[in-house]
Amino acid sequence: MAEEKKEELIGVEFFSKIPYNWSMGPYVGTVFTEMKENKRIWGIRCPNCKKLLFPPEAMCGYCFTEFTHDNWEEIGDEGTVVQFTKAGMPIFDIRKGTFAFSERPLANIQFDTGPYIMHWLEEKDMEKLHLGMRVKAVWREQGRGRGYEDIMYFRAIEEKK
Amino acid sequence: MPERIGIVAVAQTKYHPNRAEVKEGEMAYEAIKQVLQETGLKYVNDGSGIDAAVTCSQDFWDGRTISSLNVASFVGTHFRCEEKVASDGINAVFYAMMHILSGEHDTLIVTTHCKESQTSPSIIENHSFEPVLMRGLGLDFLGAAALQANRYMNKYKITPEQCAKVVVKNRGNAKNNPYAQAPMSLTVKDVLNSRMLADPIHELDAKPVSDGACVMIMAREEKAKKLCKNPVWITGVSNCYEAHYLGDRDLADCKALTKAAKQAYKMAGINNPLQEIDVAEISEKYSYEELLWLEGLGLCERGGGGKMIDSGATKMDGKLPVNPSGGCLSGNPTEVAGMTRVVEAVLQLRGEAGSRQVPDAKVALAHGTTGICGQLQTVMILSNS
Amino acid sequence: MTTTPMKPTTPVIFSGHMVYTHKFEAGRTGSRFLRELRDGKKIMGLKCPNCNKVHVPPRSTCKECFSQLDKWVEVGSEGKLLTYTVLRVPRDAEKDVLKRQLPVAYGIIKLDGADTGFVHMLGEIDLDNIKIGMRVKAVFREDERTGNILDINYFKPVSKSRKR
Amino acid sequence: MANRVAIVGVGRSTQAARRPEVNDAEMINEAVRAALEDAQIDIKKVQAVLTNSIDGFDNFYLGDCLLVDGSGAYMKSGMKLHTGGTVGSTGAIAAFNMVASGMFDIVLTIGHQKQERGNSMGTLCAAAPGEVREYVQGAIGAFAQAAVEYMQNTDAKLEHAAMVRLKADKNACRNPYAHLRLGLKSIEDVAKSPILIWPLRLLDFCPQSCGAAALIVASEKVAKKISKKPVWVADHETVHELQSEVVFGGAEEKSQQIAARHIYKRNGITNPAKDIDCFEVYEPSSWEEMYLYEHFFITEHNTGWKLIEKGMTELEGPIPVNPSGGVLATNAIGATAMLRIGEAALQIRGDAGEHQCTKDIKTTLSSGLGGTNWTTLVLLKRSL
Repeated sequence: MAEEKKEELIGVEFFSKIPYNWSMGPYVGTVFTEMKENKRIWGIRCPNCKKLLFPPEAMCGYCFTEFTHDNWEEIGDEGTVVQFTKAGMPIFDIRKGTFAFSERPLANIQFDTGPYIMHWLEEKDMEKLHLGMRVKAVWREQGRGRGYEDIMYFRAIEEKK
Repeated sequence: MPERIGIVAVAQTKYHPNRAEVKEGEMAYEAIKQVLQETGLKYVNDGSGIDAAVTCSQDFWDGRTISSLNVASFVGTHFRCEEKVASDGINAVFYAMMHILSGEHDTLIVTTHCKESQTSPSIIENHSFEPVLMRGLGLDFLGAAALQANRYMNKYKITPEQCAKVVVKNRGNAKNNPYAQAPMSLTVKDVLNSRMLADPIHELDAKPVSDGACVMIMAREEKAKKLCKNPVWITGVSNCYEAHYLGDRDLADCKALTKAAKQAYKMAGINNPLQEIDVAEISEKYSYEELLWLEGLGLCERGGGGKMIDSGATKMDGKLPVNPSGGCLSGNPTEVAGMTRVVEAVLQLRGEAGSRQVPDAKVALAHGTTGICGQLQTVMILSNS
Repeated sequence: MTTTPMKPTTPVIFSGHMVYTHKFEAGRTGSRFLRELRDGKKIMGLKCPNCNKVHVPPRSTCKECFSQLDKWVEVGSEGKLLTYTVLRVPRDAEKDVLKRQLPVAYGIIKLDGADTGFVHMLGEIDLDNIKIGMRVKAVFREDERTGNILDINYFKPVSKSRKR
Repeated sequence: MANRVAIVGVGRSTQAARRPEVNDAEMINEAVRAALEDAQIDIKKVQAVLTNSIDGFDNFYLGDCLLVDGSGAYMKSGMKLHTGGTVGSTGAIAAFNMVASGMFDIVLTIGHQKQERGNSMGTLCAAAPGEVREYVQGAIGAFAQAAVEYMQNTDAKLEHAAMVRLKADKNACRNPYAHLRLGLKSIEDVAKSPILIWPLRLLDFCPQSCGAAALIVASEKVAKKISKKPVWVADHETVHELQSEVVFGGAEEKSQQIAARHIYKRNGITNPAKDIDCFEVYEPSSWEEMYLYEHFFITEHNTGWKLIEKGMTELEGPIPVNPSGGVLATNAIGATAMLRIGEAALQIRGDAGEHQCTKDIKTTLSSGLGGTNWTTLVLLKRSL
């Protein structure tokens, strides 16, 4: 009925901000410490199925063997861009509860040694980017022990000859 | 029920106020590793090992949208089956039992984990209240439990001393439990002198913030007998929802627990629970709850919770030892509390409860609650014969 | 280089937040209840035609007999206190959501004419001798009511003089 | 399965971008009442109620306890199941298991979600661990990557994705419970939709809806007593997967193929296109539907696009896929995977109304997708 239409419907708003202190544990903790102190990226080579896992866990989820501290292997910080996207619209950032334009393109980068990492690209102009371009991590001067955030972005480097 | 489901291996981590040195998955793996070593089972698809996994965790506690991803690698989910129950851990055991009985798989690993210390329990608990009509009041489980405590204690004249006796008993029992988080030698006066959180609940009347995980392996009867020499059988189980709005319930009563207990007893063939049950592990997040849940479970008459604790019947040498493990009051995380009760019941029935062992226990009761003032009640009867 | 990486000496903690702004729709039933609080300072309930119970706060399904409720009833803004508690220590939920000066008293009130309890705050009350069964009365906010459960500020004791 | 299980009631609430006239409990109640009406039983006969959804979108902790009034679970057994996008099908499979176990005769299972409330993108990104969340922008990037790969491996063009979207909209316009009913006439209409991330257009991606679905599952003896047209649950399969960088597409076999092989082998299905009459698949993007044609072995590798080009999967076609309009038209994520099962059951009973397939449907396969490329499959039959 017409009366129905103008019935005022009410919504109750809540701003919910839940704090978390996630522990990185011994394995990812080691990776974060190394990134902060020595600007190096490590992964774990599963002794059984030979997968190079990054970020590492206490156990290989593919063949269920447990890792020890001598399975570490350096990953290096160079790789090729497998896929990149520049979100045209603002993205909701659940860490802050706000919408924000990502000023840099986000790339899925495969390290030369095999594992992948999602991170920012330095180059903002999409035309200058192409699939398969080679990139290298640009490290923050003083690492803050927050892992991937200790890398500012990945910068294009010349192709391998 | 023609076929029975057996629990063949159990393990739990030492409950701790702040496991800051491990990730959630690695904490769960501490317990998972023990059951894998004990049974020698592997995650294989040929039916000779663990066929699938049932996990139990909450996205709010882990701070991650699909929180079973935290244990995915440790329970062998790659190209295999896994289902997550998002209620208290005891409900994951209940579901895993039905999963096996349905014939889909024969052997399951069932895990639960929760790190309360990494976040704010009060804010998360506030998210369980109906948003339009209750959430704005800023209540959490403590406030709601205090409303229930006052109502229950007022109606049946339960005294704060009687509630304090529960804490003295359970925290004392915890001294015999190497996994317990906070064993304490207390007197009633100590409890009543501890800081008042919300009338009538003192600090020691409430369960502490806790991190931990527990795990078990369950299998069909014929396979369970092959996997271990003393499997523990689940002979009766049921659960039931109460109303959500606190105003809809008589908080001095627990109808849902009474109904769940009746159904579980009927299934297990128990006519007189107080006589036939040798040991009980009850989820008491607050001291008054042990008394109220005893009434709901039919282990004493309505309003007789106070007299029951006074009589000492629930002490280790009493008629029906309750919470030899120290219960939730000596430290269990929210999600894990219910499954810890089942794990402790299994240890009692296998005679592996060490210095907290109830001599020749044959039938045990495990109980778990989910939600505000124990809205979802789960009762499980286990036996070793 | 196969030098082994440095193990963390102290636990590596990555702290962060999950932040949401959510708008929960009260629906037609809930909105009517909130509008009546805001505009008429009235507390409404829904009566179940089948089991004659008046649900306050109102919900559109009777959980006992699952019939749909649409018979609105106004209930009194006075009632009997079924139970209460006084929050003495700061709790994050209270701090974030309610933001009131501690200690805060909560109560469940059986309003005259209602068959279910109504969960709300207590105010203008001697926190140390709140008695179950005492009569209390709703005190509405006078300044800005926005159609929210907090349009009722709190329930205060009804003075002894007016015997019923 | 130990005991036979049948679906005796299917309930759906209307779906829309926003449902401000109902709160969560009332929205669920719509689906529950529809299911009870469909099964011709009273709520008192239901012995257990499963209330399933994703906590992040609801912003409810212990949503099943909160919604007891609407779900009818008061003073009944039940719990909450919770896996990613597959939550609706996991909830249904849990109900099948509870009945097959012999412990329950009638179980009501509900999948619901109100996505009007918060920002779904944030909750989807929160599936990544906390320390990585800055570098995650939802699943859309992964779908775009898979689409690019598909075009490289096959002769599929943007037009083929548009054909998939056109089919979805044609079917959705015949489904009063669908959310997006746009009345698209041609591929050009689809081409007008803006590119989100090349080659994905806005229309190529599933919407965010509010809605609920409910199924009533009964044991054999109860089903035969109360239902004239019980739909039998022949089999179900759940396959999860660890996060891989190439989330969708990619060369080697993933959970979709593995789940399909398992369920086909157990049920003697050698030629899915012939043995299964109708598919209700969970396709978050138009390109994913073409992949699923291949991953569920309806057609050979790299030829999914030919099926849509020849109109084989239309509602009137020989291999109807998503006669309900699918996920491209309706996506209340908690209910979506359960709707695939409910819609398939209605097709078998011939009760799908306007969007009933022309051919006679005796066997259906419903799929669920979620988590890090997890797959659930449910095989339904008119008679076992």
